[in-house]
Amino acid sequence: MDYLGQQLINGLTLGGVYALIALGYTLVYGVLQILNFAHGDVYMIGAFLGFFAMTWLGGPLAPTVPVALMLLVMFLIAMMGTGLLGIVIERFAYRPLRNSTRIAPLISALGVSILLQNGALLIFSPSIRSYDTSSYIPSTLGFSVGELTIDSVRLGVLVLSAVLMILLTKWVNGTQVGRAMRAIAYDKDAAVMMGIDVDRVIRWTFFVGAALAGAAGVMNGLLLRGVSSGMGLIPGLKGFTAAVIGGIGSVPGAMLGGLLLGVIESLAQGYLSTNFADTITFILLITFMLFRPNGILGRPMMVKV
Amino acid sequence: MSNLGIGTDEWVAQHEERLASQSPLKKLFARIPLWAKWGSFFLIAFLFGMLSDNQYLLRVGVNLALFIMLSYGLNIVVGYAGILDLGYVAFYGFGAYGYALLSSEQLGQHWPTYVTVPFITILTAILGYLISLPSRRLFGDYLAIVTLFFGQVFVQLVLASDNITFPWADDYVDITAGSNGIPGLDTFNLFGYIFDDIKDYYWLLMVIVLVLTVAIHRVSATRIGRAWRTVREDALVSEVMGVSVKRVKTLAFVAGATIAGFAGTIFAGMQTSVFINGFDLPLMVMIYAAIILGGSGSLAGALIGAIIMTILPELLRVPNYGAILFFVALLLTFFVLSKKFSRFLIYVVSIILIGFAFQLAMKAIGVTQANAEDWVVGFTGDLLKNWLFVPENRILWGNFAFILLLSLIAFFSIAKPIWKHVLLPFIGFTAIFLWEVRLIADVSTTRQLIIGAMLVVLMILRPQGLFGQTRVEIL
Amino acid sequence: MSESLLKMENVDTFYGSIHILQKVNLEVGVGELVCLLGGNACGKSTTLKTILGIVKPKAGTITFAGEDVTKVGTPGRVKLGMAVVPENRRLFAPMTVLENLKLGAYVRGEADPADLERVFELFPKLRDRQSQLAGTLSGGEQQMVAVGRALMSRPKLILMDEPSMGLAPKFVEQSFEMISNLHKSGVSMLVVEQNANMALAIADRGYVLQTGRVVLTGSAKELSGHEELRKAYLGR
Amino acid sequence: MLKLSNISMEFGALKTLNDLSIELKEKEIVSVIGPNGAGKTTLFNVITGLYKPTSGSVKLGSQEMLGLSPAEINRAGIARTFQNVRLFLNMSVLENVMSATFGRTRSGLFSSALGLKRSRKEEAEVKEKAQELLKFFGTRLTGYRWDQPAFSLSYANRRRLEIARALATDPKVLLLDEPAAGMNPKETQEITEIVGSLRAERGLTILIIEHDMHVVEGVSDRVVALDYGVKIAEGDFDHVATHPDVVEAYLGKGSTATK
Amino acid sequence: MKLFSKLSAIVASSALALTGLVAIATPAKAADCTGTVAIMAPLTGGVAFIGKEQSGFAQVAIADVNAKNGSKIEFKEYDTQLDAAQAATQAPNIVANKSVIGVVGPAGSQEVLAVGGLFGANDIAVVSPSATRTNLTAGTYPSFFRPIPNDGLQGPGNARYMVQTLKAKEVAVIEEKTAYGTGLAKEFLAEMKKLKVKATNFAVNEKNADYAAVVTRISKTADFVFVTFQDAAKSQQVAQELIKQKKKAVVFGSDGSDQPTFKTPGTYVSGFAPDVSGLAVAASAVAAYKAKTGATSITTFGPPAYVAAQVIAEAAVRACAAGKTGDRATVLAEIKKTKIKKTILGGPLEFTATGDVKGGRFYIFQTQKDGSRKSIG
Repeated sequence: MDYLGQQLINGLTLGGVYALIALGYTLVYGVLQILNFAHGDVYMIGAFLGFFAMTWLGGPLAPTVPVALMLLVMFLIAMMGTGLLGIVIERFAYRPLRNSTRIAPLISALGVSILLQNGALLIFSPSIRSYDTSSYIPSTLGFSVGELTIDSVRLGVLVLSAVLMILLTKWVNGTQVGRAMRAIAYDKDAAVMMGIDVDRVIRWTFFVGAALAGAAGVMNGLLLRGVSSGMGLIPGLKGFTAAVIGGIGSVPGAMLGGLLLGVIESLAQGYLSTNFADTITFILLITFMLFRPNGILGRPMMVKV
Repeated sequence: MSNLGIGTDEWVAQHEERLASQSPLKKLFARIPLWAKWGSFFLIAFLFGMLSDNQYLLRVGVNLALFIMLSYGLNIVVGYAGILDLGYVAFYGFGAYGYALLSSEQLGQHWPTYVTVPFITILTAILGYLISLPSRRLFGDYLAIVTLFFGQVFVQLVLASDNITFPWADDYVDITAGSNGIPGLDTFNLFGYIFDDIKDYYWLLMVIVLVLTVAIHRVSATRIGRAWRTVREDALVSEVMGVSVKRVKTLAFVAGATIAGFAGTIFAGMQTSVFINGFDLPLMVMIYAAIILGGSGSLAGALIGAIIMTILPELLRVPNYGAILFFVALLLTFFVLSKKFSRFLIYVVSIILIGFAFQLAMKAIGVTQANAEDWVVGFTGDLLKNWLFVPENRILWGNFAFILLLSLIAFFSIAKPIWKHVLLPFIGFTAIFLWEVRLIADVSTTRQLIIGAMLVVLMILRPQGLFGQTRVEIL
Repeated sequence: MSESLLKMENVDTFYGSIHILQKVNLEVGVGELVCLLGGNACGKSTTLKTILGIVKPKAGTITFAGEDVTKVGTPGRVKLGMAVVPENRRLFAPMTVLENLKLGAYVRGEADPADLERVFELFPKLRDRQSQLAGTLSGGEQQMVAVGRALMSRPKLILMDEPSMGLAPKFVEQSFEMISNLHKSGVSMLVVEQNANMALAIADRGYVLQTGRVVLTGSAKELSGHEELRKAYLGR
Repeated sequence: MLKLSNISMEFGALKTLNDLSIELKEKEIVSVIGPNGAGKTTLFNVITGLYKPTSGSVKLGSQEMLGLSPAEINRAGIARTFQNVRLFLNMSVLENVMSATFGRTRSGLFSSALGLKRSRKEEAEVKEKAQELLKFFGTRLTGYRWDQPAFSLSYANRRRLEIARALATDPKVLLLDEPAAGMNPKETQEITEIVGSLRAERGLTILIIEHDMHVVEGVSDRVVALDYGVKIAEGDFDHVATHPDVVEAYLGKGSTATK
Repeated sequence: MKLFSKLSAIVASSALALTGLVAIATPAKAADCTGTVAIMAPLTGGVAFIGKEQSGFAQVAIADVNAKNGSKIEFKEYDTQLDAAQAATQAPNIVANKSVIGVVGPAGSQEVLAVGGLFGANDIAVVSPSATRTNLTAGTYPSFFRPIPNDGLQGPGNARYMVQTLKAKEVAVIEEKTAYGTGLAKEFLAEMKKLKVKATNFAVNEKNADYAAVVTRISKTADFVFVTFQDAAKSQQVAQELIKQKKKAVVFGSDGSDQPTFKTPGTYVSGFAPDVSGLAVAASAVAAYKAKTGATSITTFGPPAYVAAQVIAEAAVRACAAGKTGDRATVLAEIKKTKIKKTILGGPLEFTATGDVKGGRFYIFQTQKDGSRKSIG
């Protein structure tokens, strides 16, 4: 039972990170029906920004400001930075393609991904950076329930991703911009006719999606440490996977998808062979997709004739 | 009042106008017969094979031919039938690993080539069929993700299958050698003719590509090809119009898989080793880029896309080619943006002046200059070394230039027209500075940056791809 | 004609290199109901898009409510008082009736409860259905939501794109009745229609568009009597 | 020819078709009218196999259609057009029509790839057939138009092309879903004539959904009126058009104005 | 007219570019001792950090040799992205480049397998700074050398140290599924079997990011976790996660973990230099590398590349002295005779007949409380 509990916690925290990335995919997809494959690299940039904020606020071994404030600033800088990056990417790589086929932005996104990755390689140098927080967030900080240990960083990540997700849901459902976003998602031309400034709403969408990826990047750093220019590919893919199994375009779906994916991965590694864990995860996901072809919360595609 | 033309067909009335609006180059190109365009490609390929003994170029040629096969195959699946298959490259890997397992010491098998290749190709076709079965239930992005999973399952399975432990056995079983890959494969041996030279593969592949080109061209223009395209356009209507959509989709999927598997066997024979990381997402991405750049759904596009994605990265390994590309692109951009020749000249002169001003300013504030030997790479560096002031701490300056350039471009995009004229020369100078100081010295990263930028720019300029038709899509 | 509300002067619009609208002049006065007639692909919807600012003209000026709006974007024009009831209504089907109405007031920020009240007074049926998804309404009710949505921004001018298209005769009738009532209540309107008979029956004036040119204009009465138009558009 | 008996169709709690029976005799033209949402298009979807009805049967001649795939139903001899015109927009006009011969042709992947004589001959026949069908619509869809992508056609021409495409499947029964929608009175009249000649020249049995009463009056042997999935009237045009339930639910009080 | 002026401008600018191209085609003035060292490394892609660092260090080495001997040896980068197929494509390109006298790289063992034969046939020396698979020096590739010990030395060596000196009773292994990680783990496990100590292997994907699930699996009684990552941040993560989950096992990293980011007190790491941090001989090279590339830290992949390039460049200088400038066979023969008293890795370097380091050995360090490393064996 403890073992299962521990693995579930492992899975849920990892899933929280996936979910935040998935939300960016889902938001953008929901509005523009394009797969923003550069999203994983935005996440990478977020991780770097968080890292630099951390080193700036005091060497890794001697924080010069309170830890809580430092964490806050790290998240703020990373989220603002990636949010702006999201806006720039949208402006240059996607807006000119808004009325073309669906597959063109895919390639444009690919180009952006290559640019970001190698740009980061150039500017940040190839060194792998490490979030070295062990001296002021002790590894032993946290609490235990019987044999079960929940450390502080994992708990923080879990809580923060939950908070961000709740805020996002509120934003999408309760505000004018959120409503406009859904309207654009359903019928962009009609939304234009309502006087909705589509450019502005899409900018917001990209800002929020990218900022969430930035937050995920910092979380990843705090949780798993290593930061390098090539780190975006796999989490990007996982985020995409989470978004699709949740039902792409659905905000709560992305959250569920992310958590589900994290838990499946953890359990596959924890109970079955680590060697075959990825194979098993993917086969489980395929089976799942075959039985629920539209994801957990995706609306079934209406046959409109 | 009588010739109001009320009730006449509008498009008929505009037909002439539309014809006239075509560019003369386009018209000229349209007049060259199809066979001549294709013929010239194969003629060049033939002459190259006859004349060249450069192992490297031949190897690039072989890579290109394999890539063409892959993009042809993917073009059937994605371009014609509109199935977004993100696991396509697994079939290539399956073919290669299939050949490897039957032609190496890994399992101690050494089957004759004329058995292995057809056997593995047919096996890939069957695999393609099996995978298409569950995929029939799915559409669009959901199908994409499931195929992506299939591709990943292949990769993970190969990686993991070097260490299979059974409950009843003490030792583990090694089938695929995992991340170690399988070296020392038999090269092709067709009835005693041993393919011991890269040229053998070159000729073999040339024939295959030629045959495939003709075959795919024929199929795409006739019944099956049409059916594929109707499925792409609107599967539901296609079904209602009597097309057995599931069968036709499966056929496309299997045809693509078969070509990829076949290409895989040839690749393995040529390379005489297989490693799993060559069959993962990066290659997948490159094939997609090729067919979409070329124009999804166009055979010529698949070919041209493959050429771009194979040749360009090789060319860009040489700093000077990169420099030519960079400066020509820069000049062209300025030319297009300036619209008038006189304004273009003003820009160029301004950039030159900014260079000198920068030099003076830097010297005035006492920044030490870097030794020319440290940074001059290629002929442009030689040309510019007296004009361009390069400070000593190049890396740092380069990074700042990089960020400055990005910000300038961002400002440019939202600036008022007058400010644009002011900004442009500064953008130009910063770009040149960045190029000389940082980019040209780091060819490999620059190469990737150029490819990335090219993908974005090409898509923006021609979203339908070079040879693609303008398309409309109804969601 | 009364004071001018909307005025297009010598407007030229292109799609790529194809010249769609050629020197179009069109005017809608305050309180007027003007209809725009024409066959398929004659530029009717392009005219509408040009008025709304979705398509930018290459030459010519558009004046609305006394301001030159040629360079103003769609949101700006809607803010100035244009609203549209699009072809096929184009409701946001997966959103509720209330949300649809609120979106109509997008340019005004959050919707004014008084505006909502006015729409519900006009279409009492919608009040009971406000939390129903718009996609599940019947054809006639959808038309009400579409018109109500347009009213939410307190428009000076309502643009109607093919209000009769694809509707059962009964709904067509209701639709035109609704237009006529709105007009009587003082709203200016521009109605784009294929169904020339019905449109001319309720309009004050009309324009006939052909291959992107205004070929005929006049009062509704004059147009109904025009011989060639009769033959081409009005059937028997 | 086509016999629908006791068809019911439910989407969850919603009954879109309720115990509906319609029979078409050979070469008969029957119109289906009814307010938006009455279940007319659902009826077409049931006949062409896109929806599986909750109960009932659809028979073409003596053959049961229910349970067959849409493609099989099409090959049995039922073709249709769509309310919101669904062409293969990025294919040429000619290809749109040629593609619909799929069910009536044989050549496979290999014979096409090898360019066998059999396949080339078939291709030539298909092409000729398509051109001939397009000529049916006069000059509107001929000449240079053949090679134009379908998206470049005007709305009315798209409707015509859709009919040509349906004809290329060699149907016995043709289902037309609002063929005159979005057309002006003159074009509407043209369509009315075309529908008539389809029966006269090609011997088709036609089921048609239409809101335009001119068309309905002009072509129909019989009219069926639906409301909420229930047949509320059936008979010749005058009978149905004056039926009080139809006037109430569909035509409205001033129905003469529409006419 | 407008079109014409545009075209003419384009033609003019391309002509300008072409003249430049022709200008560089004329060879540079011949100096006394020339030659090109090719660097094959993953300069872009997922593990670009490896290639960038190797290339940077190799360039520093060549500059150092040139400065010392007045030679004009150049270098040229070939990006392989750690992909055997790309390496195989570039290999004939390198062979065709007559000025190439030797290759630093390729980085991965699988790449050596793909290109070793061709280079051997053309007498081009291949000195890989990071291909450690044991069978590469089985005699198949006559021109292959490596300045670092192979897996056959490190894996079993670490195993023996763990069991004999540290008295391990039970060990867990995290095998990263890369050519490097798998090879090393196999050697280690085989030795453990010989030593009859219980060793549980967890093979994990290279792309795996979170090791919490694996750590949870590690038995509470295990004494050590042997990890074969190429990125020390992962080893650090495992070490921290072990503490968080209150497991007693201690991480023992292979040389891939020998980077400053792996610094949990009490952990062990093996490396091929006696003491990496503060190695006097390496200081200037490291400083030069950092200045050149702007990198902030170094890994274990860089310094061996310095040595590899140094070996080739110095051999080339000796070949020049013998009057055989740029002769591949002579350079190859000279490399075999390499004898460096103290490389920047801290030890002497000579090659065995098959190209391995003569008397190569590994050193083992333990991380202290203050994060510094103490050499213990």
